[in-house]
Amino acid sequence: MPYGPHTDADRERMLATIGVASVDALFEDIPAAVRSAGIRLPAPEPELVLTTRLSQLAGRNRTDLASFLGAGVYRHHIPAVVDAMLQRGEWYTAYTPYQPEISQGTLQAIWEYQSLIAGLTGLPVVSASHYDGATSTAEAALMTIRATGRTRVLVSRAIHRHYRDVTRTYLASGGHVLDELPTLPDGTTDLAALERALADPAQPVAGVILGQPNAFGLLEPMADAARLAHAAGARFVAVIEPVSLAVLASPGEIGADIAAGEGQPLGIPPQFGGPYLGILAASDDLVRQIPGRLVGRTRDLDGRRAFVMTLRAREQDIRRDRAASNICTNQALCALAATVYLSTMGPHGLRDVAAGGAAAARRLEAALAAVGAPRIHAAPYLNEFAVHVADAPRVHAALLERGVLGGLVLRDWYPDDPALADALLVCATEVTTDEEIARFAGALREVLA
Amino acid sequence: MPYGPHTDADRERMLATIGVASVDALFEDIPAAVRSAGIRLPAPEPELVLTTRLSQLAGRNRTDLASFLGAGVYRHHIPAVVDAMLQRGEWYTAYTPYQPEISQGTLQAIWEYQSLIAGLTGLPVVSASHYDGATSTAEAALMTIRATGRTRVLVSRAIHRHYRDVTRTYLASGGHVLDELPTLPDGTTDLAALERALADPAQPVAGVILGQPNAFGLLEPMADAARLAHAAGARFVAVIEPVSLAVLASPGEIGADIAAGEGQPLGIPPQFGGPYLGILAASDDLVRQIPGRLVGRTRDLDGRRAFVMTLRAREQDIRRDRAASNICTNQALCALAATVYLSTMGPHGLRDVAAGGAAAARRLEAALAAVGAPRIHAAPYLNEFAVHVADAPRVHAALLERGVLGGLVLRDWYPDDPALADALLVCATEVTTDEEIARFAGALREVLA
Amino acid sequence: MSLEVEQTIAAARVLIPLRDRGEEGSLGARNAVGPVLQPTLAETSTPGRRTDQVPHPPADALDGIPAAHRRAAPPALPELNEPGVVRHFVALSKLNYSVDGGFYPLGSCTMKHNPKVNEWAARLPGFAGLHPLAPDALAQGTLELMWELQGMLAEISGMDAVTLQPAAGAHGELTGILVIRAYHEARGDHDRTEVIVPDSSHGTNPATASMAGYRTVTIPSAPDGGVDLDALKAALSPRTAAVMLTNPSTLGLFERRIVELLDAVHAAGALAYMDGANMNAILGRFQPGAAGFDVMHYNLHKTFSTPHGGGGPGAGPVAVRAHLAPYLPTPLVVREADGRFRLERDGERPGSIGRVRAYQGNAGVLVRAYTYIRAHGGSGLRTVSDDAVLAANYLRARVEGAYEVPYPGPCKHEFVATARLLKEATGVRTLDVAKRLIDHGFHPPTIYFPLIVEECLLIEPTETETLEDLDAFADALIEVAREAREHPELLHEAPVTAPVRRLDEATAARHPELRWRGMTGAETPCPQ
Amino acid sequence: MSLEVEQTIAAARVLIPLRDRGEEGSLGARNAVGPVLQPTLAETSTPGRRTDQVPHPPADALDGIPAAHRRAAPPALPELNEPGVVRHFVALSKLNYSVDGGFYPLGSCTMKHNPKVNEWAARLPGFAGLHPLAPDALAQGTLELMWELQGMLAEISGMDAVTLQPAAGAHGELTGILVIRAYHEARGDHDRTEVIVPDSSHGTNPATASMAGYRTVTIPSAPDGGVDLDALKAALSPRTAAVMLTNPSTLGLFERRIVELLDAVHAAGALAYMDGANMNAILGRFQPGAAGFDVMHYNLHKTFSTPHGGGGPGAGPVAVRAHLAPYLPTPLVVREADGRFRLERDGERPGSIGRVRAYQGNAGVLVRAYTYIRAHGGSGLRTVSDDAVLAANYLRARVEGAYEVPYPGPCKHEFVATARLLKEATGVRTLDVAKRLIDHGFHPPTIYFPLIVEECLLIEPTETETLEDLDAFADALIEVAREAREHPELLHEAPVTAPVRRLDEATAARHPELRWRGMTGAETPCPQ
Ligand SMILES: Cc1ncc(COP(=O)(O)O)c(C=O)c1O
Ligand SMILES: Cc1ncc(COP(=O)(O)O)c(C=O)c1O
Repeated sequence: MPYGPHTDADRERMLATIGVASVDALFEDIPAAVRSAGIRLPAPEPELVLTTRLSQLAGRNRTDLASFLGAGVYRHHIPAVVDAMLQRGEWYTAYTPYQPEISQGTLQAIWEYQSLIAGLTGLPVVSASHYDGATSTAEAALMTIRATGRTRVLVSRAIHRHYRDVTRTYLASGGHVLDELPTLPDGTTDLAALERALADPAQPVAGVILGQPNAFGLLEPMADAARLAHAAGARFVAVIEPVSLAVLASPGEIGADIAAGEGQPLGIPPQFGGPYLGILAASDDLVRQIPGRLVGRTRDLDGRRAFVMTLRAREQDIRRDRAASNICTNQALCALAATVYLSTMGPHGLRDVAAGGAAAARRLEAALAAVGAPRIHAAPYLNEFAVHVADAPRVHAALLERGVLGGLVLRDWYPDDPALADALLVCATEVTTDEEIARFAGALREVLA
Repeated sequence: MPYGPHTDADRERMLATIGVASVDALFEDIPAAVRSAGIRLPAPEPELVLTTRLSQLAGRNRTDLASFLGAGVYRHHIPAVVDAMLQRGEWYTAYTPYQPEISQGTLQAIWEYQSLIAGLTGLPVVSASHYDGATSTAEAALMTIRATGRTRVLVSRAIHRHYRDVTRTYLASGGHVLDELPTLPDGTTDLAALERALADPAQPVAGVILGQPNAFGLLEPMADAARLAHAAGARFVAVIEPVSLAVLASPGEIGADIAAGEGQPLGIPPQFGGPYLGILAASDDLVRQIPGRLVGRTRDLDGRRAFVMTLRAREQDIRRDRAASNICTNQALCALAATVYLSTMGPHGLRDVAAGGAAAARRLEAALAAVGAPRIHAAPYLNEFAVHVADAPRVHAALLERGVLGGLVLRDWYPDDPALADALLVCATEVTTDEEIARFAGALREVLA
Repeated sequence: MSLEVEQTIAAARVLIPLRDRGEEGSLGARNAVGPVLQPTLAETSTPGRRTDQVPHPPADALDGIPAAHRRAAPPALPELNEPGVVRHFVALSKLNYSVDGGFYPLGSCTMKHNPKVNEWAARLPGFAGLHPLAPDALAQGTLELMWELQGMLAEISGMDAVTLQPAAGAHGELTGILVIRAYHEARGDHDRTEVIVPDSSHGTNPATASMAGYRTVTIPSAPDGGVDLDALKAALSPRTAAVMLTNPSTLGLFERRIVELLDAVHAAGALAYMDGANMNAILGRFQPGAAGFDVMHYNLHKTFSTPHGGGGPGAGPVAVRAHLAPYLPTPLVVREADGRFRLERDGERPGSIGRVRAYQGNAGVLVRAYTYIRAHGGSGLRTVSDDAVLAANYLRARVEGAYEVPYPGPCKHEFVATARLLKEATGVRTLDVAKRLIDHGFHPPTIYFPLIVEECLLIEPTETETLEDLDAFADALIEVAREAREHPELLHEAPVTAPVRRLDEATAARHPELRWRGMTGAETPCPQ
Repeated sequence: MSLEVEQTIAAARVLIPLRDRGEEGSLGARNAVGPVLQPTLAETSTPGRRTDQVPHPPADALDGIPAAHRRAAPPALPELNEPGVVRHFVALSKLNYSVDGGFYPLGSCTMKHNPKVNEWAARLPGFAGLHPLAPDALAQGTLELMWELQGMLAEISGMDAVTLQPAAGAHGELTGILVIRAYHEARGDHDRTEVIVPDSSHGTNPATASMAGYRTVTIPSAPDGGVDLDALKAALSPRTAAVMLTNPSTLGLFERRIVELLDAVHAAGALAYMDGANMNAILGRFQPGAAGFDVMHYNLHKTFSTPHGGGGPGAGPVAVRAHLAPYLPTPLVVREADGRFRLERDGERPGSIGRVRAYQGNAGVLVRAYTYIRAHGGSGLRTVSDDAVLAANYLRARVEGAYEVPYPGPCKHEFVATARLLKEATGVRTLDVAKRLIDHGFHPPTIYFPLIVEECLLIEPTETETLEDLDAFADALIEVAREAREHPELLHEAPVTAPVRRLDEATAARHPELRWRGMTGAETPCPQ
């Protein structure tokens, strides 16, 4: 037993106190017919063997390419202080703060997280975290349904493919409808189509979901979309990328009711898909609709300021089948990472990250255009954009061989959109170097030649 | 300023309180003639730039070879728990425990270290740590001089080259004499020569220093040597390798007065030379001769058990020019690493490490002998030994090209010993794999062909 | 320590309140090494403080962004330098109880030791740095690990296929129930609109059923704590899509009539879902798939020691028998004939319920669980459960006199005790017992859960606590019962040694203060 | 908090002593999240407990070792499993004050913030995994870093050559003095047997001189805290090998007559050694080499933020002017014409004093210092000193009324205050003031050092403390002076809020208990 403390003597003493002869006796409540004789797994490994195995597995991944892949998950500088704080056992080996008297660390940290995300999004009610950006988007859609009593949600096609898929999965199970809004040739959502969809009296719309930046990295006319949604009695959901909020108009400013998004860029490594951080924020009037934990400020018997989980009647352990969501375990440690990250960067540091990415992306755009891969869309972008290359999948594969991960082949996400049949979605961030951009451009010139 | 908190406003407030107009005014005590205009260093780097630079530098080191190099520093499995504990700021950002009321963590940890090293060495008085094995050996030599009032120390030539050099440096400065003892053809120290040296009435000997295992990995007749030393009124110093003490007779058992040695194998990475851990342990009668900090157990005013630095009158801050040593800062954090390591391994785990290394070394011996590199010495060894290969420096270089670090070219340490002109000192530990041994043997066969 | 000394201490403390920029005097006392309440980040912020992390971009970096898209003022984030950040989060961490700090017998949560090698493994740059959309060729290490983990979790459950996607237990439940729905739909069985859930089930079970669009039918427990089989049979109907069973139950009891129960469920055409959050009790002793369950989820953050992180993240893989495999979410990890690994491609398994999250799972958590399973092997995992059950039964035997233990033994990994009689005798409630345990140095057990047992404590010791700690906890629990009789005020006042005393939760809920309101934007413009 | 509540707390605590296997009842009170005294490892040990780390070797692994060389019984080491290890060391850590936890104004120690990126850097596998005898070709990364660091430290000091070998300040001193000895010897100047040291110097200075075989000649300080130049001149003679000067001194004062002083030293044929442990005061403001010092050492664990580690490790590089370079210990790092880096080879610099330690230095510490210097650049380092000096003068101005500040300003990075008058007035000593500061939440300053100032406090705030923290500390110091007058018993009793109260140091020294005596060998034989 690698971690258990019990010696045979310990076990004997326990059995004697219990008054049974063997551990087997404690399993006699399992009917003999279904008792297992044991499981067939590889032999136990002492730590030395295990660490060798894991180093080898990790070494089989290739993370040394010049990467321009974003598509919802972004390479960023993570200050060393973030992991230094997270590695304290007081954080990661604690449970949900059900006993507030001995959990003020976690409780205040969540409250700080709520405050920081409120500061970023301009929306006052922030949940303690959701699984990821896709599920928080789906939960946002469900919120609009609960808030309006309507069952149809509109989502822009220029939203991350997975977010649309997951929202569809979540909505379909409750019998709700998710309709997609087309995009214009400039890559932004077709607001005329939105207006038409909202106008259908037979199918009143609960919520409208647009991304900022959208899935092509482009800036959407969010305020206009929000106005249209509100005029039709629908709620407006902004799917955001949190670093961009250092410089872009906040969901609060553009009039969104809800902001959802992926918090991974805030100090969390890519790690092949998670754990990440589902951000969910809403306006005050939705405080009882928001799913997930909320921490509030209060005082103790002696008047000391303290924090506690609150408005718990929305949650599954109290409300059971009438809960706002079934969420229980969330992504608290990732929220902590984001909290440490944001307090380290501050408003100006975060702006440097966003602006640094924008500057690098402009250099990337110029370099790719110069070798024959022009930008596809006309709308303004922040740090991610699509370029045209003939036979994109082949080009992408050929770039890999040259040590360049040339973004996302957009055909994979939009198989039926001819405008995107030969497009690569590429991104740059503050960590993208000029040398990497030159490598990309050089490799692309070769491949396209 | 990367880490300073002061804004210009803060500085203004401080200057106003002090009552000076500028920071420059605070430096007017430096005569103008010798005031510096500033220093020419590279520009400050934000953390992103810095981490990139450091990753590149670290990447320029090559640590991926199959390595059989030991010679005083050994590759071992370091349990993950060791660094997990060390990374707590409470340990590494604390100072020397001068205020015991708020330093019981460090104090008890040092006391535990003293207890564990006492358990390993069989010697009851253990200093809180020295710089490394070489300096603790030198301090041991000085202890024998202080304890006996004599000034001549004998050291076996089969001691780590650097340890002899450092001991010579330390002794020479005080005008003391260090003489070397020759070795026999079997690789162990010549005890007859020792007996002769001890018998010289003109030059009474303060201390005798032998290594176990010695610099060739061989086992010395320690008990006999200790008996000879004591018979001549000299003190006996055993230079030990701590992992080996899981299975080898302890310094206490063989009758040593002092044990010195390098604690690096106890959970400390090689890191190109340090920080390491100088172990120094002694018998009870030497308690006032031992240099460095000592922690003792006591009670507080309320009778709680507590720990405190003690017998401080030996130390430089109290005793000034009559101190036992000038040591102040030591290697406390490395001692903590050793303490966590030893409590994780326990007596049986440590034995597995020692025995695992011995087993691997025997396989290595057989594999090398089979390709024409037989062992040189006849004495028994634990996990390190010398093999004969013609033109050792060339062979060593050729092995490097084949991804094998074939130990130490002994000619570098013993340039004037013809018996060692064509010898490689190679070691194996519990982390040495059969695949690595096969790689070494295969490469050697090629090189020798 | 004498009482006088303690009074001196008290007096001394009263003299040294903590100074807090924001709300003067409200943070309690100063202390050099103990836990101290902290001002918030906002209160700690000073305009102009920072530690440079990234280069300043050129001044024209944002010229391409039209003004209409720009935010009016920098976001309301605090300004600190690194030392300020470190002090804040180190100080906050000291206010937390944790497994690294002590025994954490929180029932239903399996607060076992979190091995340090797991943390090391998850941080290996090859694992941590891998983009989730990286082409398969770049991801062979993680894919192999995931593929192996799918297989190991299938073996442990006795099931045939596993998805690693769900991010937590509840997420796994939703996934499993959607798979069940897809199964019925695919068979043209459209009228199944109900999910049956025992009243002892975890709250996520009924919440999941609702979320998936089902009506929840709750059935009572039998006096022995098991499912009331007659009630179950009565509730089963052609409308039943599934029965969700937590097994061992939240009472810590294995469902003894499991064979009969599964037969009844299947006879009704429904599927049997096992909430496997409590697998720590039965590893190598019971394989749900082999026994007849159709689908189950794991809580890797319980059974397989991935840390709870103060509330998450976790991972909730779902295992199914072969007939449900077509419906699992996409993508699974598959192994090619040539030994290479890849993610399923879009549309490759057309029956799939689709995605339940972005990308393919909380891979960082999966690395930890894989490491844990590999460290144990099959024999080790069985010992885990043996020791967990042994510890629970031992504690149960030790506290049985002092508290009522309503269900007959043996229990599995946890057991329910109740302070009902104590309350009748002394007015002391379970809440008071729990708070007083804090003064005795322990994290309290789960309380008032499951809801069906009055004044209950759900106690789960796990297999990684020493006999000394089990005894110390049992002693404390017994001592608290004695205190309840002799000094009930101690329990009403408790905790008195924690950083804060009991909280005003009512005001918190009535006037929610969910964020710092003082900051509206950074106080200084961003330097160009 | 009312006094009654505190008394309830006190009463409650008295009821819950910690149970300790070894020495019943002697560890104080239990507490769930605060610091709690711990049993020792030996007391925690249970025969048979372990967490497997390495494979069990074959049974015949040790057959080659003759019985005479084997130990009789397994060593007396404790047996714990990993959770036991974690709990022990986490709990112990909570008993420590640290820079990560708070203000640490320990004079002469420069307890500044330890940047987290330094820790990250030192742990990079390429750095941490490198064998110290690896051929140069395998070590180019660390060699380049060391070579650059040699250059940067030469520039900062205004010297010409640097050795990175010494493991600490005192080790650097020994190295520097041996270099001086070698210089005199090489010139045939054999009669220099004395080293002159001011009475305000750090204890390592005279101890070093002795260790190097010199006689120490102590000279007094002038009333202004500087060296008494007349006394120095009187002490200088043809027997003087060197003058060791801590500058700024341990009083926090820059040696104003430095030019005259250096002239006098050199005129006597002696060399001038600067103890550079206090360089944090003068970076970019004073370059000792340019000013005429011949040799100096750095304390990287002070000036360049490598952490103190509870007492070490550190690094004490030595910088010298060109005439001393031939004598530096070997090996230095050199750069070849082709840009490659290597260690000096044996005998390459025949005048070298030889080795002062094994291998080439505490490279792990050097990585951290390099990272720190690179983060700051030249301008940043100058700001470090500016802010450190500013903070010290600010604190000095703030506490000047409450305590006597014996030397006129400005001070450099630290200053001396004394409680002499307070003692006369109230009987309260500096020790009591220090202990009472603990109750106010602070680590005390260095006390009773330097030895030449009665009842002194040596206060060094460093540049990384916020103005709020400086103020809080000043307030506390002033408040303690007030308490000394109004409630002297509070100071005599202090600390009362620390994990332990004042210790019986006399008994500790009279009957040294330096180790656990209960264990004589492992209690179980090693399994084969
Ligand atoms: C029995 C049971 N089922 C389901 C869950 C839900 O798991 P999670 O919190 O991971 O969503 C839990 C955990 O709280 C549980 O104890
Ligand atoms: C002025 C001065 N010189 C020398 C030293 C000795 O340095 P170290 O402790 O690194 O040996 C110190 C540190 O304590 C010091 O403050």
